[in-house]
Amino acid sequence: MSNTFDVPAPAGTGEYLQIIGPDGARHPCEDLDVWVSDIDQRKLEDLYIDMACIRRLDHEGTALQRQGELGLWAPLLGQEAAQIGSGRALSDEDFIFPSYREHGVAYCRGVAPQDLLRMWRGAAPSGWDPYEVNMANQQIVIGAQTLHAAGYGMGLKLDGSDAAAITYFGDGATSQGDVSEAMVFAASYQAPVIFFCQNNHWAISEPVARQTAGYIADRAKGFGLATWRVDGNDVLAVMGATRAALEHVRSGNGPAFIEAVTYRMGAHTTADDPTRYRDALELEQWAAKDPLDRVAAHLDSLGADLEELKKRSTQAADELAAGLREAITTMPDPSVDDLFKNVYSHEHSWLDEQRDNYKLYLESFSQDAEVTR
Amino acid sequence: MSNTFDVPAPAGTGEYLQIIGPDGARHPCEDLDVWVSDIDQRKLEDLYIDMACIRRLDHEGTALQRQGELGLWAPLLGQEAAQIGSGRALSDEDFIFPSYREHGVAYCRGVAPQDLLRMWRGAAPSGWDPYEVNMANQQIVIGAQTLHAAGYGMGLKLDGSDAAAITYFGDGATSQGDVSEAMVFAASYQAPVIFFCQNNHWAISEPVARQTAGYIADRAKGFGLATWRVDGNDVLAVMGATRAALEHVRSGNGPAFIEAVTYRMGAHTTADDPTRYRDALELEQWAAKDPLDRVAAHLDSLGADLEELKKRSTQAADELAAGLREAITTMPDPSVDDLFKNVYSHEHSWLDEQRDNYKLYLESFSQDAEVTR
Amino acid sequence: MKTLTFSQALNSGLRAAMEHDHKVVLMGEDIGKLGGVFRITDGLQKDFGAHRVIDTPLAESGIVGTAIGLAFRGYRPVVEIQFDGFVYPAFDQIVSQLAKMHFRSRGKVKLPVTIRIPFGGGIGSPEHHSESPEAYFAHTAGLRVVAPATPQDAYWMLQEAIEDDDPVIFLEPKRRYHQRGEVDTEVAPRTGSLFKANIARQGNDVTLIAYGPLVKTALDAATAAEDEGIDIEVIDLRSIEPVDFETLATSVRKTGRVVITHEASRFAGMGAELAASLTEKCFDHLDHAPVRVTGFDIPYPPSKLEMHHLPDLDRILDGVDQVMRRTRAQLGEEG
Amino acid sequence: MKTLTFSQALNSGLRAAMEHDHKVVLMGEDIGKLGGVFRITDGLQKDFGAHRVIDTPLAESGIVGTAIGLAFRGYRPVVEIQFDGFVYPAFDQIVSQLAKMHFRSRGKVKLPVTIRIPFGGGIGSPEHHSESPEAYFAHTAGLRVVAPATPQDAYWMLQEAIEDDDPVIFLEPKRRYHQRGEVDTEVAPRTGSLFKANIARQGNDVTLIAYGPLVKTALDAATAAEDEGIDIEVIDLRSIEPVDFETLATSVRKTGRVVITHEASRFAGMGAELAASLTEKCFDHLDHAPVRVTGFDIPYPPSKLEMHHLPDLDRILDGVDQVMRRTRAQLGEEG
Ligand SMILES: Cc1ncc(C[n+]2csc(CCOP(=O)(O)OP(=O)(O)O)c2C)c(N)n1
Ligand SMILES: Cc1ncc(C[n+]2csc(CCOP(=O)(O)OP(=O)(O)O)c2C)c(N)n1
Ligand SMILES: [Mg+2]
Ligand SMILES: [Mg+2]
Repeated sequence: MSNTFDVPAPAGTGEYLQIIGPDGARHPCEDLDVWVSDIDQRKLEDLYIDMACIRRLDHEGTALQRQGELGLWAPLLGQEAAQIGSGRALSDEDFIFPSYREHGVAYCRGVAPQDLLRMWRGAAPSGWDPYEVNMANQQIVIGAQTLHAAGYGMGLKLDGSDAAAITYFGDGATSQGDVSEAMVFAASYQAPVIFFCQNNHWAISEPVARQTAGYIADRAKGFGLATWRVDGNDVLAVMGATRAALEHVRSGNGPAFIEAVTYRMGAHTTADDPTRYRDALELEQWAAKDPLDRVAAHLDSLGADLEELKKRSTQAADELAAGLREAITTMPDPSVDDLFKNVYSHEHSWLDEQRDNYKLYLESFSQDAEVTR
Repeated sequence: MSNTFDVPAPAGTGEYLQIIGPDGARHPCEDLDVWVSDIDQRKLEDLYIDMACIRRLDHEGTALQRQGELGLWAPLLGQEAAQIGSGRALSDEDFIFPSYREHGVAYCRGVAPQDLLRMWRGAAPSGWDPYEVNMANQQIVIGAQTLHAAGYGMGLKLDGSDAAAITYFGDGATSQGDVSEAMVFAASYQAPVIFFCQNNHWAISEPVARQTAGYIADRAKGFGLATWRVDGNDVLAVMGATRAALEHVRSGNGPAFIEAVTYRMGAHTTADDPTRYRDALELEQWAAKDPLDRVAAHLDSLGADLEELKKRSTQAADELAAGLREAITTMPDPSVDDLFKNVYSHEHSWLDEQRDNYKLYLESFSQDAEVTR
Repeated sequence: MKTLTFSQALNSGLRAAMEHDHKVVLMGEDIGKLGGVFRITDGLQKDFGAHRVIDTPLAESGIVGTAIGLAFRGYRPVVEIQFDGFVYPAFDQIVSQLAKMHFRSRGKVKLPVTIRIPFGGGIGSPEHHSESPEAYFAHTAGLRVVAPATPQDAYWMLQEAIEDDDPVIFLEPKRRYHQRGEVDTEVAPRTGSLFKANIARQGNDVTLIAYGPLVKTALDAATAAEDEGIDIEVIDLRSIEPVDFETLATSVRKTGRVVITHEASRFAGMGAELAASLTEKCFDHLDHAPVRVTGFDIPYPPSKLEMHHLPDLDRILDGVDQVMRRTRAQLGEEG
Repeated sequence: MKTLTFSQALNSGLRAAMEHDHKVVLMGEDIGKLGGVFRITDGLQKDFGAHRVIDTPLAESGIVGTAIGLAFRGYRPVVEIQFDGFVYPAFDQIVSQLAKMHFRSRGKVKLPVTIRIPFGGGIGSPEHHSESPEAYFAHTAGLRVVAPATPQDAYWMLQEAIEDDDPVIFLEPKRRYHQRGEVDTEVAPRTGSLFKANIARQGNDVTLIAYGPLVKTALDAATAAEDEGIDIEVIDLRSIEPVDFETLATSVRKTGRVVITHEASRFAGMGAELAASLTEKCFDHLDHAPVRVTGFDIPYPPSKLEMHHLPDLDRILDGVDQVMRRTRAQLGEEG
């Protein structure tokens, strides 16, 4: 059997910027240290709590799906540092165009629990009001949102705004033409856009090596983008790179690209069975690089009261979890009206007629109760 | 008036590989000399004649359009070295996926005059039999053919063939998602594919700087392709790079990319008026880099009999031109049958009915001659 | 009142829209210095600047996708697709993003993007330059699709499309770009009838429905039929989605006979929807099944054959004969 | 005879096609080790190798475009699009390249590419996972479009689609993947009836036309109607382009009444074409205008609302009542 089209051997994780190593040791990082010099012990503890919270959020998502409360869930387990590090670097005015896995980023934006779960429950096509939290709704079509970010960035530039647009996408997404085109547009107009790629090494069952022969970050350089490749499990490195990139794009230097090298510890979604396609060994290796453990180890080395920290973080996570459960139990089911509403923003003779007819049809069941089938 | 979205200043032509300079002087070129060491004076003269022939071909195309014999023509003026240098480097087994401007490459393949003009005359959707000349028909949708080349290259690899696939496209095309995806696929499968970009500096009215902030060749590097950036007006440099790239891909080292830096001296097509958007000065500068003149000057410096060469080339070009004119005058108009033929390769109940009905309708005019409208 | 060509009317409409609302920006390939390959945006970049008349990289998905982003930011982008056949790379952004964002965001996000597409054949061009893609868009919930047929309509309909808060596919009959007509520039925007059909000619025997480039052909056919004593009502659809079925059905109930014509392929084209819906709405009034006179179910043919593919006066009249249940032979006898 | 699920039947069909012709290669996202998200290609990479069951980068235009290139080289690629809603990025390659290459090359280039698309709703998924895009493809000249409705048909139709020298869009009713049925593996390939409709149930009062996922629903409706004394003929279209109008028209001339059902939106959907064509062909036999029972003209709704959107037994019977010119009230009196 020829192996002509076997996936090339993985290119390896290669060089990336790191501040806190897997063992919790802090390394000097010329490029990024300056960007996180304000993060003292207290602030680092907050970041830890954030990560603990979204890990719990994720856990609840999976549990709710198992209990039949959600139709589907896309776990973020393992990507906490990538999402909190970047999410906490943004200002409120920055506008986010996510994919479907950025629950952690939505958490940073203060998205309400019901709004977070609505789509996953199948109760609505999406959750929150994008303009309330400056974050677009989840995007399922791989890569499509990157162009929206590029366009939004063009608008920011036209407005002379200080804000930035940031878009999240995965390693698999880098193969989509839309993502390349988004880089072309952002570069052509020198728009303030950050392309944030969470390279979690897998696109469902396909390893990143199927998508690219080299490093993803180098792809972006070829499009003329300023590029950072960071340890995506290191919350400080991610935050530093995001702040550096924000400064870069806010200063009118054109778009930036961040490759956060991380790992999808869970299934692709609750509908997926990763044991069919990947090694337990790989999982173990990455478990040793856990984003939370390393911050705890580092805080420990700083003399922090870990026990107290874990208590605080458990409490915060418990509250969050309670909110999610409350949200699910109180979420109203959508009504027939929601079917026809918001397809258009105003009158549409044809659809309005359809809606009226369907309502009459439904009424015919209740009115002529004697007519049963 | 803000200039926010003005096209950034052109990135300049930058560094590229060159063997024969615009003045005809030959420079040592470490990377490419070895690939053209067999090109003696006689062979260089042949290349000159080839270029003269396709310049004449192009001239005839424009003339025939003006005379109403063709509906449209896309001039290649200025791009003779790019097309002859690459076209003459290929072996017969290599398969070509062109855009619409590669008349010179088609000429290298021995495409018959009628087949070359058929599409431009509006007599058929395309010209030649791709399998007779190992060259796909003209492609009008920008960038679409690059994916076909990537797939063909995958097939070559599966077959264990020594042949390569090569695809031609322009600077503007590099913005299309399809072209990026083609590089992704070719790299992922390490397929023997050459991406040949004629950077003629314009996509209709848009300068190359609108498409890319950096060099096109660097874009390809980011996708992991072996890359050559050459003086596209230097027939030897183009031939050398194409041969080097062919060797690279034939050896199983994966895809290659050539950026041939050249210039579109004419209009985009006969329907275009370039004086609306570009400087006469720029044209002059590029006229001084003419691909034919420099070869003539170089041959002169080698002591060639230029007068005899020009006589030979004029004669060859005259013959070609006569063939084209003959082709046009003898080309049959398509028939109603051609409307319905080849939509499908076999029976299609619905379309067959349509065809029959339309024929009956047409017959009704001739039969009931008295019924006129 | 001025006499303008169709293209000039569009150019004036764009200018008026840009003056009226500074959030209106134009995007497309070659629309700046060149003024577009059809010169519809001629002079606008010079007058409004490169930040409002934006030459884009050569990538249609990119154009529509960034237009969506600009609309997210409060802009009102008007996109030019250079030719009909080049809209397909943008299909995903149009169908899965532009059309669905309002629904997806539960009404929070409005995307008032207008996509101008020169459409249809008859200009002697090679492949991909003469397509009629309207059915693809009409079948896509969330889009509105309109096509003007005269310079006057081009002028005000374009402005209304731009002012509409929903995404609008704006189809321009490119072979009529040079057609001249009277344009009253006081007539717009907001005549409020963008989605109303126009009875272009009153008649009692047959309802002939057309839109875009074939409205003129339909009117010519009606004139020709007059000589044969057939009184045709010509309806210019103007809006392809939503269709103004009220106006159509009223006419069909009067005439009892329908002919529908368009350049697009017939199978699963707009003619099918019009025929099916009007049959549903007017079955008991119909003397004959609605007849469709359309392009064939073939790729757009090379220019030397396009006159066969495009419905012309004779083919439309042949359709009229069918609904009148007159054979050509009978016609010979009568005539 | 074996009892197989729909998915197993497809898997067996693919296996048979690959054994029959070594030029058959499969391409798609996650079709290798994972066996596809629906496991249709389960085990095939293991048995045939990574050079014949090719996991692709995540780019649909790339998948279809390279499949075209492979077909140029003599291969017979079978492409899996992971979900219906993800076919649109490939639309340009399908519509402008795949569909037109044979015509463009004047018959020289054949592109025997099969594009498998799990389509339709009813599986409780979020956006883009439940679309019915058949009308887009049916309207595109140069493509053939088919949809099996049973495991048996899945088995042989897939093999015939792969053997066909034209590009075929092969739509798989994903909510029926788990449905079991008898499959005779001797029945294929080349029964020669890929483009023939199947009379799934004979009847005299109403012709009920369905395809893909709704054939089962239509048969259930016919059974229910029997109790009310209505004798429904159910026709499974099998081929959406070309449609086997001969079989349909014969049935309609017999029954005089037509109901058409599909999940796709109604406006400019396949139902329109079927209604319009059958009205043309059978006008004088029709007792009532053809009635369409379809999805609404909305983006596919969230899963908690999808049961409203999808035609079900009751809505189909309501359509039957309409063509029988029976109101629900009358029914009450009669019944
Ligand atoms: C256009 C498109 N094609 C296919 C899919 C199906 N799909 C959903 S997620 C996914 C993998 C995405 O991988 P990646 O971009 O790495 O993101 P991750 O899931 O790892 O966060 C695929 C193929 C899709 N959603 N959209
Ligand atoms: C998808 C698509 N969009 C737009 C066009 C219209 N168009 C034809 S040629 C052209 C410019 C192409 O520029 P480039 O790629 O540099 O090639 P060149 O014409 O310079 O050889 C454009 C925009 C097209 N043919 N296809
Ligand atoms: Mg991933
Ligand atoms: Mg160019």
